[in-house]
Amino acid sequence: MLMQQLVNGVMIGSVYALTAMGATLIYGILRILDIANAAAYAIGAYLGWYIYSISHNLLLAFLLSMILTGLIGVVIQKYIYYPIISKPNVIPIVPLITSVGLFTITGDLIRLILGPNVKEFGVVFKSGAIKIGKLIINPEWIFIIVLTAVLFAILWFILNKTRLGLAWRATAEDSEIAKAMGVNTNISMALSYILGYGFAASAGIMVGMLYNSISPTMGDIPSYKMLAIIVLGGLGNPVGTVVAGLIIGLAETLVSAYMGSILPRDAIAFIVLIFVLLLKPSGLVSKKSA
Amino acid sequence: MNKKLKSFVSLALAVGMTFSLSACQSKETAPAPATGGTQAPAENKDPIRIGFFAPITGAAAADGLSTSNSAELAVSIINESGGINGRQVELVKYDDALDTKQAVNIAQKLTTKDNVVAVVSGSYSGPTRVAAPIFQEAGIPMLSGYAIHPDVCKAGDFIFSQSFAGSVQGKAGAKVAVDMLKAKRIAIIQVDIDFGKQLAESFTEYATANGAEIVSVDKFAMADKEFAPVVTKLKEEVKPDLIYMANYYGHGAEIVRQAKSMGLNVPILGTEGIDSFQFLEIAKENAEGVILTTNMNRDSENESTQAFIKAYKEKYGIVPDMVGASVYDSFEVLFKVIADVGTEPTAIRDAIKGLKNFETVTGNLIEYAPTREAIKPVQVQVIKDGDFHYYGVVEDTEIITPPAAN
Amino acid sequence: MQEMLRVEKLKMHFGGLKAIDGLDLVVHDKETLGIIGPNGAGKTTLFNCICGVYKPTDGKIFLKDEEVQGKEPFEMARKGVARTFQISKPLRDISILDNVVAALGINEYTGFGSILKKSHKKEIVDKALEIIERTGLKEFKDKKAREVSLGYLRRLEIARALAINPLLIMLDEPCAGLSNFAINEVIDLVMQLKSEGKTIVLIEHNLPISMKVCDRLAVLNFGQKIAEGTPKEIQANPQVIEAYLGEEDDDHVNA
Amino acid sequence: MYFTVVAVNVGIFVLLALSLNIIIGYAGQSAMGHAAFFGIGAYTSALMTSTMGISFWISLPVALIVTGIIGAVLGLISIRLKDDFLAITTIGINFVVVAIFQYSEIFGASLGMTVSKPLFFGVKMTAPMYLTLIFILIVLTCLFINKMNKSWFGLALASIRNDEMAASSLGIDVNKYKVLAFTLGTAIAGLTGAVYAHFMTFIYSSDFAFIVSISIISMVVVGGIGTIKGAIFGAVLLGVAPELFRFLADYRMIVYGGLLVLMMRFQPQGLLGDNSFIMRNISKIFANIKKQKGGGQNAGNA
Repeated sequence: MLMQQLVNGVMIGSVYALTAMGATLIYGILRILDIANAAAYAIGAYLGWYIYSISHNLLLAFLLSMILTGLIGVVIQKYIYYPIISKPNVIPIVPLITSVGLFTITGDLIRLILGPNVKEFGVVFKSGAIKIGKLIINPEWIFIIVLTAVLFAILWFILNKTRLGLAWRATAEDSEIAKAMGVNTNISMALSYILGYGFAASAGIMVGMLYNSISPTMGDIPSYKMLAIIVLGGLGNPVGTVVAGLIIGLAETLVSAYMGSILPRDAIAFIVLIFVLLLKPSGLVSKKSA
Repeated sequence: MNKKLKSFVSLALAVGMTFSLSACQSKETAPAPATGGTQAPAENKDPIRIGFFAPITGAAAADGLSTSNSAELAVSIINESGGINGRQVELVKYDDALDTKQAVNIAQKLTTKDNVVAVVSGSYSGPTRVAAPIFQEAGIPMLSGYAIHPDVCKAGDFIFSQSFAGSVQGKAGAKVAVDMLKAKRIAIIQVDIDFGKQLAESFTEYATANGAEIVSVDKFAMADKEFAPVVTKLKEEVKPDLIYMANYYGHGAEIVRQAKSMGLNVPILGTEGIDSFQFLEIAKENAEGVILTTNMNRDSENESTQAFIKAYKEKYGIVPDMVGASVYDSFEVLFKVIADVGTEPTAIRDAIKGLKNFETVTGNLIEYAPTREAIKPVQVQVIKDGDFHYYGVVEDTEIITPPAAN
Repeated sequence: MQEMLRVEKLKMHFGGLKAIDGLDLVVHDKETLGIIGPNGAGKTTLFNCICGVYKPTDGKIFLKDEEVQGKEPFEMARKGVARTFQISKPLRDISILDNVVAALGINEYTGFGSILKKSHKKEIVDKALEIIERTGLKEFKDKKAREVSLGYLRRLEIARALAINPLLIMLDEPCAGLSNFAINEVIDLVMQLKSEGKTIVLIEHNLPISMKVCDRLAVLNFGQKIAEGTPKEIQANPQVIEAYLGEEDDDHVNA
Repeated sequence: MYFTVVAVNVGIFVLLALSLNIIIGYAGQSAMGHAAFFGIGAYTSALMTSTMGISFWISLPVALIVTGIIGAVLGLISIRLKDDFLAITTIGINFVVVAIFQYSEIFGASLGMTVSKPLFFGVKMTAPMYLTLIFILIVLTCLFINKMNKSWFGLALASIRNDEMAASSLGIDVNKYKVLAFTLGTAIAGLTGAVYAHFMTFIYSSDFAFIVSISIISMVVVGGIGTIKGAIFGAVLLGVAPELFRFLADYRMIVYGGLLVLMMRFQPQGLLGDNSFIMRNISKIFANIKKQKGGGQNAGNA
């Protein structure tokens, strides 16, 4: 049973890592705790569902939904976040409240347009569960782990091996200096939102497929659990986010499997977080080792 | 100087707020009659106002929509048929957003400003529970559609529950498990809110008293979606011969899906919480064979049941679920008693208390128990060919009568 | 001459970086000691150790014979060590007057009890106004700190330092980033303090200024003291010229 | 009666906003889990009155003190975390506290707690009495905060908010004052919780969830952080908004969210903050009045 539970934990952890990846990127570059990233997750899931239902092409659903959601991200970044964070003397809570407002609007907009009911996602893997000895692995899980790995690799490559990554890191350090260095910070920020919201969209689709359901409130839990994960991971560090996602996924699974229902799952994530922060106030993986 | 001004302004604001509000209040309450339409002459043609609140926005919006659909449907049907004794019915509908603070405001508005003669709650236990004492104090009857918190009806003799008590359904479920399905080792998975807790407790009580063993209890939060760890544990360690799910359709669908993919092939018994087309839609073929206790028999010969399902489908394009049916029931009860005794709230209350063997869309409402919870047979349904079908019914008096107030 | 401050074998290491490595230093009562040295020599780190911001890795610090290393910054302030910051740290969203009043409250910050004590009593405000007058901030007294220019913020820092009625004033590059005019004004202010018999430690990058203001100079490099003496002696010291003045020239070339 | 009840609800938010303002507005610490302390006060007093049978009036100060102590302890724990780390940790505290309410039988666990209506000289407390009580508490809190602002304590918080290093160079024990600010803010929230529990007569763990903390923070920021009038104005505005927007029915939450975004986009300093649109106009009007008055006097002299 332990092996199966570890597999379960890794799978849940990958979902968390995937979900938090977009928000991590945005935090890493713009220092915004963007709860609205969970709105992108819901929008992405709905767009993916819609595109899939008319085209029956999963790849197209993923790509188109990621691009469209990313573009929504750019618009939000350009017309809402950027003007806010570029004002002098703005306290950090202001963008956070803005993101809460955006999140509220999105959830309700989806509800008004498509109704509050849960919708079936409708992608079913024909292969059924894969059995390795006593281990049972669902095809969706493999898909999720692969997708997480691929997106993580893309992100790592961009951050460390491309000019764009350099521009992002410069923007993260100091956008004024980055500008002086000839970095086009506008484009750099826009791209970070395309990727950040695009990642969230892919996570939304993935989770929609995993549970075969999407609903207007599907972003509620990711909205705060994401925060726990990116902070646990050291704020804005993709490696840390993956590690943190896995830790929380495993902790939740093992606690519910071996200790019974001592605490609700949400609390477990935050207890892990508080515990780690007390030992290591800058998160699991601090910025330097990125 | 500046600081003085600041404190002055703030104080003025606070004072202003209170005074403007209390001023409004005196204006409002003075001319309004104590309760609406009570002393009205027999020829009164004013509409009869019935209050209704549900979580139309927020986390429970799906149930809010379902119940609010039912409420509108009930009112439009009665009005099309000429209203009650020639008077039209007007629905005063509010959204509580699943927030107790808003529910208190709404209850206060319904009782003091809207002049409703009775109220139906289409909301969860929290909002219904805080609203109940306000209606009790105002002397306006409230029927709670499906909120089964034991304290709702304890608010007083104006408060009724249209659903059977949680303990009734839990016991009925246990009877199904032990008698019909011959289960000996039962695992419980429960959502950790009043609904899950009450059902699981009474289920356990009855099942253990009748020879079955509860081999595990797993609780999870309302918003949880991930059941792989629990299903793995049940399959590899606990090995039950039946799973009792005291939870809602989202959870239920994921549990049956996981059970199927992990190869955990034991009977699964659900509750009214999974009585929704949404359960069928998400769980698909994995839902086949799941049995549940609920209030509406889809295969009923009862004319009004079939008529309700048909009318609901025609108007909204979806099939009604358990919460919708319960709220529809509540309105039917109100229409019936108002037609019999008029709109005086105390008379309405007495008439509800005296109601016996009233045919509703969820079957025969035998009567209201002294605890003012509805006594009616518990329907047992099975999911076959992607729909709910008749499996059995629990009618034993000792099971469906809620225990006296404790 | 009496000793005001004595630093003994002070070490401050950050991981592998030895910011200060076995430093001895004495500040006498009523003298003005200049600390000079190239960037990264450990000047500001020394200040931070003395003021309690850093806990030294090793070594001792005495303030008038009392061992004070490892004390908290607020304790050092209450013991009479006032400092200014290289990057000035005004209390931005309150007025210049309130900034100075806040410093005058040094012995009033006792905890919950301080809720009951009014801060802007007449004698306090008068005292603050007197300090503001002395530091040439009178016309800005009601302006918020974020609204005044850097030159005045430096004066504000000195004003706050004075307000805590210090035994020792530690000024960390009070002239950095200022125009020549503003520099002269700040120098005048320091000279005035000096003439009143205050004990001052001054970090100043600009050699002519240190030479003019200080009684003695200590030269740091790589966390160690490489020379100490009167400005004249220092000017003639070949080691200093190599380590410090030479580098300064390089800077100019590079720029 | 409806307005009285709405006013009590709004008043509760006013107290919460005022108390949170001590921590985030005056001391500048991003505490995001205020609802947890609101809940601790509510459950503490509910436990006292409804389980132990102690008078409501005794439970009020006890809730204040107990919550303050818990606030101080949690403040001590999280003191070394800064900014976003502190923010998320306090969010975490909120979740954990709600989980404790949800899982402890002593707090009614998932059934919540039924709270008995308190008596005031033998009479059951009515909504107008609650309104009076809340009003008195608001006035006392305002007077207290006003007193605090004029004291060394207030100056210490202002210093910490602006620059912790500068504050400590002025002899201020930064950590101690941060914990004290936490203690004060959470204690008042606890007191508010005690009133809330008895007014609602039923409390449940999710009444104190993170989303409630977010509403309180929004109130403080929308009104104008760090001012008494801002906290009151924000709480009144956002507190009545759900009722005010009822006519919008289904669009209510969208409008609410939209207002939040627009306000943050165009008035991030809050509606009554420094140099906000409203305050600029108010000060203009005041300036005009002054001028006119001055002019009038001159005319009189002439």
